[in-house]
Amino acid sequence: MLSRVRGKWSYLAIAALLLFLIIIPFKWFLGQYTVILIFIGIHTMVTVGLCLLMGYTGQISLGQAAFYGLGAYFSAVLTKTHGFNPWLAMLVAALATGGFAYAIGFPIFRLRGNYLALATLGLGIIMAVLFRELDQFTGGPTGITGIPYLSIGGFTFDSPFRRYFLVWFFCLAVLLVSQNIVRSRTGRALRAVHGSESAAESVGINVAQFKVKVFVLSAVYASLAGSLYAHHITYVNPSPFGFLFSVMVVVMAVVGGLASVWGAIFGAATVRILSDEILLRFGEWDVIVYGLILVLVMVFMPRGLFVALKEAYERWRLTHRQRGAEA
Amino acid sequence: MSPEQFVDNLISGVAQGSVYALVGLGFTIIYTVTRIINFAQGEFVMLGGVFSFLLFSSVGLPLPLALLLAVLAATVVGAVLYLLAIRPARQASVISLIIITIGASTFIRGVVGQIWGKDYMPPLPHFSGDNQWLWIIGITLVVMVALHLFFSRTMMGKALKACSINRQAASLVGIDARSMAFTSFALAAALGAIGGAVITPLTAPHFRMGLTLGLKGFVAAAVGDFRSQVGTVVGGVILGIAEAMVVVLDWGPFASAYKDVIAMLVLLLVLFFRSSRGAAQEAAS
Amino acid sequence: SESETIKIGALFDVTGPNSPLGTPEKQVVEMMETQINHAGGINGVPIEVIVYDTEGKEDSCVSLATRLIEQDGVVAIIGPSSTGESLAVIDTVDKAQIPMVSCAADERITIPVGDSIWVFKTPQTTYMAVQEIYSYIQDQGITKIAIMTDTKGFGAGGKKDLEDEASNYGLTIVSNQSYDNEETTNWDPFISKIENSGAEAVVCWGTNPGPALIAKALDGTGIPFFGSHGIANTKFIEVAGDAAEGVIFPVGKMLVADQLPDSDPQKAVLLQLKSDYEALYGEGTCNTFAGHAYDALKMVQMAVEEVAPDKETLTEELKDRKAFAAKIRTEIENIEGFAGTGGVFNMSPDDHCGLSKGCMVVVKIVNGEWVWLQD
Amino acid sequence: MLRVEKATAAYGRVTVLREVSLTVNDGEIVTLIGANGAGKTTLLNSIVGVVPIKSGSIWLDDRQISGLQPHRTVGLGISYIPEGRQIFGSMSVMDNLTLGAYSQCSRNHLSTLGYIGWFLRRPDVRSNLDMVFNLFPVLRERQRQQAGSLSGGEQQMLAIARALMSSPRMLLLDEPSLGLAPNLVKDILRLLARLRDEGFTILLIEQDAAAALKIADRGYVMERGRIVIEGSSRELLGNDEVVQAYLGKTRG
Amino acid sequence: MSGPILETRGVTKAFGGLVAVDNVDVGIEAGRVTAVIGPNGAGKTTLFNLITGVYPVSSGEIRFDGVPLDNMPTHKRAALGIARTFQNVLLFGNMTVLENVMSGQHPRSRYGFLEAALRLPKSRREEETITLNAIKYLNLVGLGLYAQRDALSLPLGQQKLLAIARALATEPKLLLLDEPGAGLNRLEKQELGDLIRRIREMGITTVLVEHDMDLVMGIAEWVIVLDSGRKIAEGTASQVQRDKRVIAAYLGEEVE
Ligand SMILES: Nc1ncnc2c1ncn2[C@@H]1O[C@H](COP(=O)(O)OP(=O)(O)OP(=O)(O)O)[C@@H](O)[C@H]1O
Ligand SMILES: Nc1ncnc2c1ncn2[C@@H]1O[C@H](COP(=O)(O)OP(=O)(O)OP(=O)(O)O)[C@@H](O)[C@H]1O
Ligand SMILES: [Mg+2]
Ligand SMILES: [Mg+2]
Repeated sequence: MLSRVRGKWSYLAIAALLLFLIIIPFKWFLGQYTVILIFIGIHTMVTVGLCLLMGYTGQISLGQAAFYGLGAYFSAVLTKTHGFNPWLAMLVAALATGGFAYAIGFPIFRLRGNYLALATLGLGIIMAVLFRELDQFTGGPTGITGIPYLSIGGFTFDSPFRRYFLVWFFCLAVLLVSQNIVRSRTGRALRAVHGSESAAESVGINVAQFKVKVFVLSAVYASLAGSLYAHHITYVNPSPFGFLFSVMVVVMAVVGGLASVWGAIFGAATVRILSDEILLRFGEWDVIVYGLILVLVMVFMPRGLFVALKEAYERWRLTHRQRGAEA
Repeated sequence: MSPEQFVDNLISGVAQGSVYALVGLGFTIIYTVTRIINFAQGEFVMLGGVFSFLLFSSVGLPLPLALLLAVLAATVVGAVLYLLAIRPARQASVISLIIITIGASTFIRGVVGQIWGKDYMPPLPHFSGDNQWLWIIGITLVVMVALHLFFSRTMMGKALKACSINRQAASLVGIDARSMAFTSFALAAALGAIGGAVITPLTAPHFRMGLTLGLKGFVAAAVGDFRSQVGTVVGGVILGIAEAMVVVLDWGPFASAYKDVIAMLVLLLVLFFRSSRGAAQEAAS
Repeated sequence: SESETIKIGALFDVTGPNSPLGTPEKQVVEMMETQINHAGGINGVPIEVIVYDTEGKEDSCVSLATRLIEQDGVVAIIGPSSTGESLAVIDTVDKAQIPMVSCAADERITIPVGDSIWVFKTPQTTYMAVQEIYSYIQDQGITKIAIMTDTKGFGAGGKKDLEDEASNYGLTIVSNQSYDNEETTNWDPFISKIENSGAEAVVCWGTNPGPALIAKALDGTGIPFFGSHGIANTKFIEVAGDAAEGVIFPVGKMLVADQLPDSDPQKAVLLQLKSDYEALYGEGTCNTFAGHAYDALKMVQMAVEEVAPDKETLTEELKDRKAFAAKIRTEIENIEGFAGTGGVFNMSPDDHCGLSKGCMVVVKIVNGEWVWLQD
Repeated sequence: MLRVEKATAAYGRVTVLREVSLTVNDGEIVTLIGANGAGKTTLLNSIVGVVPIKSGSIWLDDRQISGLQPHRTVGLGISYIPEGRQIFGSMSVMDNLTLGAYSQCSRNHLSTLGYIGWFLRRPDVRSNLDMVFNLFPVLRERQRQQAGSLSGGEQQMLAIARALMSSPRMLLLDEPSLGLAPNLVKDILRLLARLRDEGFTILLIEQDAAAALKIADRGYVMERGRIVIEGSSRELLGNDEVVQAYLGKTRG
Repeated sequence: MSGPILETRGVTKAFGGLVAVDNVDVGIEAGRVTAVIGPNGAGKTTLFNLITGVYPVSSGEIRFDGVPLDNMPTHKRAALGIARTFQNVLLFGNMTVLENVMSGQHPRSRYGFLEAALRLPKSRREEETITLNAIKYLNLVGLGLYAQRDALSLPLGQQKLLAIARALATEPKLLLLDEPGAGLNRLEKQELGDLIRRIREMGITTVLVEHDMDLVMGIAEWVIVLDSGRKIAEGTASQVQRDKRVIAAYLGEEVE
């Protein structure tokens, strides 16, 4: 019963969020923020994957940028150099990146100890160098320009307004799929793995396989996000896909809250809006203020914004109801 | 290449690796006591380097004194970081604390850039003659031995270790886990700063220098699974040697631009080897 | 009221990896903003330069560019500081039809112009510098060189041109290495490689601190060090110390402004900028990067003056920002004979950089000063 | 010696201790009996400061100790052997014992930096060590062994020995016999009686209420966070309610 | 009685120099409650770990339902029908009581990633069955009321019951219980005994490790005694209790 009430509540919230998202890019509403929101959508997709991965393997991945970059570069190279249809390129990118994650996932998850951090960090470093050095494919440090836009039939996503809907369609799809997975048998198995690996094994869960599965899923999400990035900016170069991006994704995941896939939106939005809107006021002090805010958020909302907001709402509802009862 | 040159490069690789190891040991110490992977570790390195330069060149202190004060100052920053950012976050999980260290590192880096400028500073003079590498290796050895003695022969060392094994049990034998965490941050800052100070004659101190040195230290510490001091030193030194050798060989795929790729691959191989050997031992025993 | 200022956007990497470039760029435009407004603005209308810090991130750069265009309503953008960021925002300014004058060097920003007619750039293109230094090296009778290039954009561009041009100057590259500027501290392996290669000279392409540290490490081997215009600042001399002595590199004329003959059209501009800038930010701080941003803003200013020669037209133009921006673009494209800090610019529909050979000189560091090596 | 007055404690919104009062006098064994989840462990946790109390007070002699952190209460002479032993598994037996004496050393922080060998030669530490080795000769043999590889019973001995190293006046034990073989349970209970005779004060939680009451002087019965019955061991053993709920039928 | 469901032959496990399980032959009769007792460190838990595949055997063979288990991983053994509880309970702390039991149904459900991601009808149907079954097992151990509580907020005794429910939810043929009675008081142990009898009536073979002799005497039809890794005795409870070696090694003399 409890869950049904909670379910209704969340459907309402989702409907409100959807409506809000739909009207944002219109000039009369928040049109000027369209581009920031496109990036928020793209980053959310990467972050959701990491939320699942960190939430369920209990380890940090410091290499999401590699998968993000693979998606972007696959899309760029296949469309620009080999003339693929962008949608096909995106699919190939996702499959190839997923396959790659699968291939490296098995050895990584066989390592004992906290090696996911190192292995993914190594992966990130290696991929960053390859993006830069394989210049016959990737265009080297200056990258690839003139990547085509995505289009459906005759409709081309050639303005931020249009791309906004494209990106958020993907983003919400990813969120929904993740939510479904979390609530399913698979999600339960993952949480079991997180709770206790030996106990999970004892109830018939193939721990290694499930870890690899989330790892692959997170890679596919990142790859899709990367493809969207490439078709959005129409240019790729190595520097957005470096270590600092991987760290930023970790920050987004934790600031939003690992407890729920919806935390990813909050995390991505917070970090993005901070750096592209709020901190502009601080001029050269922006990074200092950013650091400070990060510390304060984590000190006062250690479980992330999503949980903090939810708790605040519940507290508010409780006092509200009490007051109602008193009256 | 002459054998002599080979040895020279080996030495420089080992020394470079020693610096990574020093930085990595800082990660290890904080991790063992608190389970936090301290992303601000690189900033301690940077503070060690930048303060050494400022105290020596701008303030005009004699070199040894400048180095000593720089390390002390960084240690204080480490302690303050713990008191102001980590300690108040009582409810926070380890991952949230890690994010706090990321925030703190951005903050420290930004402040240094703002106060002392964002451009590169000149390297310090070599500690003596033209053999800074030997100084680095020597200082690292001394630090490592001291650290080993500290952990195996003093009550505080044992108490730090106890906190890492079981925090609650530690508090039940009278160990103040928070003061141990404080100590670990101060100690880690000191180690990082020593790394920064000894490398400063060979590089240009700079507000962003902690990013890469911190990363290398992280890699070294990760080889030791953030627990083992020996593993960390081994990891750091292998990394240093691998980097130097890739450049020296400069052949085919081992071209200098791929330095990081090769170094990472070597380390991952070491890791897989270590891990599978560990698993084999476990299975055999 | 709002339309009473001319808004110009600027995107510089002030706190990211290119902050040594972005900082002087930001400072120079702030200085010019004050100067221009002090003198009554452009035709009586004050200008407002809105500077955003991109932190060197391509994605931030794109959303900040959009912000400049959509929210702040700028008529032109100067910057970004780096090649990657510049290439990343091209699509945005092109679609929005706002002219942009980049401060990054890579030739791909403006070649081919067909990619976007809205994009210009001020720095000299890398191959001009390569040609200058190669012809000097050739004159010294050197035939075998080692090249050391930064792995990032500037160095990688240099590497390509160095490799391509070498044979034209009778040079053989006997050692070809790349290094990571931000992380390399152990230079010994690079140096021993060079020593073993039999190179007679090292040509190093990168920005601080790599070249300075390499020069330092080379000190004592007796192999001469040639640099790029990436080391055209006092920082190089400070960091390299004694090893800076005798270093030779190609550069715009800024560093040797006082040594130029009075007949040089750039001399006055250079001296003026130098004295203004250093009065504000300190002795020896003015460098070529400040110059790139200076040229960019100056071109926008000239174009605005051309479009609207008096206050009334200007007020009128400001009412239709889109059209105004388009006219500014056309006027930038028409700039001819503009003696800036980087050279004499002659823009045209096929050339959005507008510089030609001769805008660079070769200088040598003697007693910590730059000395122009006149042929 | 120990006085708990109307202590209340909660985990989040769930109140677990409700105005619990209890006293332990010098030199006696007091046992705490109660069903699963009655709050026994929580009470001990509150006494040492692991779980802070919300109201009420806790006194050691004339000093209020509620609100102190665990490491401070240990310094005042209380030693706690928690549920599940909590030894330092990857350290040697000797290291575990040494750390047991940490509070003897940490009064002056700098002294914790001294060579550990000197510390172990201090007369008071020496005599404590001799005492625990005499109590548990097997530990003397296993000094160098990793604590985690000891058998369950030996680990329990180590936990008790470690607690004794701090020269405590009072011991709090939470189910020391959990998971031990029957013969070892008997040994441990015998040991506690002996310690009491040597002057220690003991507060004991034990599921095997009958066995615990056999060695205890007094006992308390807890139910759902409250003390419902208290009295001497004899009284409790004779109390029908207690017999029915906690002692059950005794087998011959 | 239908013969042994589980058989070990010469099973040995050594950790370095220490032989934790030494050449043990046991046969577990189907449908019976068997107890394994022995001093601390005798190798009881290790024996369970070998049966469930947590450790590979150093030598010897284990057969389940006539099939040799060899190097089969734990999760496959669970799917075959071997379930267990742990000495240190090991619940999934990040889940509710009900979800803990639901995850026990893992090997008895099929739907996969894709069906879950898109919430296809198959996934919903199976989820329903899983939930109903989980509630059934919760009621069986008497925790139905606590379904929505966080698993770790239960007191130890109930946590142990929950662990049993979770193991039952895998619908095993063989259930291994490691010290289910530890930490329970006498009354609770009696209830536990009743529960084990009910499980037996469901046709599930149960093996338990237990130090409480009263509990063992009450429910075990067969008792196996280990000491230092070796089997030193086996028989009915009363036979074993009179065995001199068992008394010396394990039970100790009565103190009065
Ligand atoms: N960390 C916790 N969070 C929430 N509730 C808890 C927690 N620990 C214990 N509880 C609850 O507090 C109550 C008292 O638990 P406590 O462990 O003190 O009981 P106990 O008498 O020691 O029981 P046992 O015999 O099982 O050891 C129980 O209802 C338990 O569910
Ligand atoms: N992973 C391991 N590595 C080394 N030794 C081990 C390991 N696991 C168990 N042992 C040792 O094997 C022996 C048997 O342990 P086991 O846990 O099987 O005992 P047990 O009979 O279950 O005892 P208890 O009743 O105390 O639970 C012990 O001496 C123990 O120290
Ligand atoms: Mg308890
Ligand atoms: Mg056991």
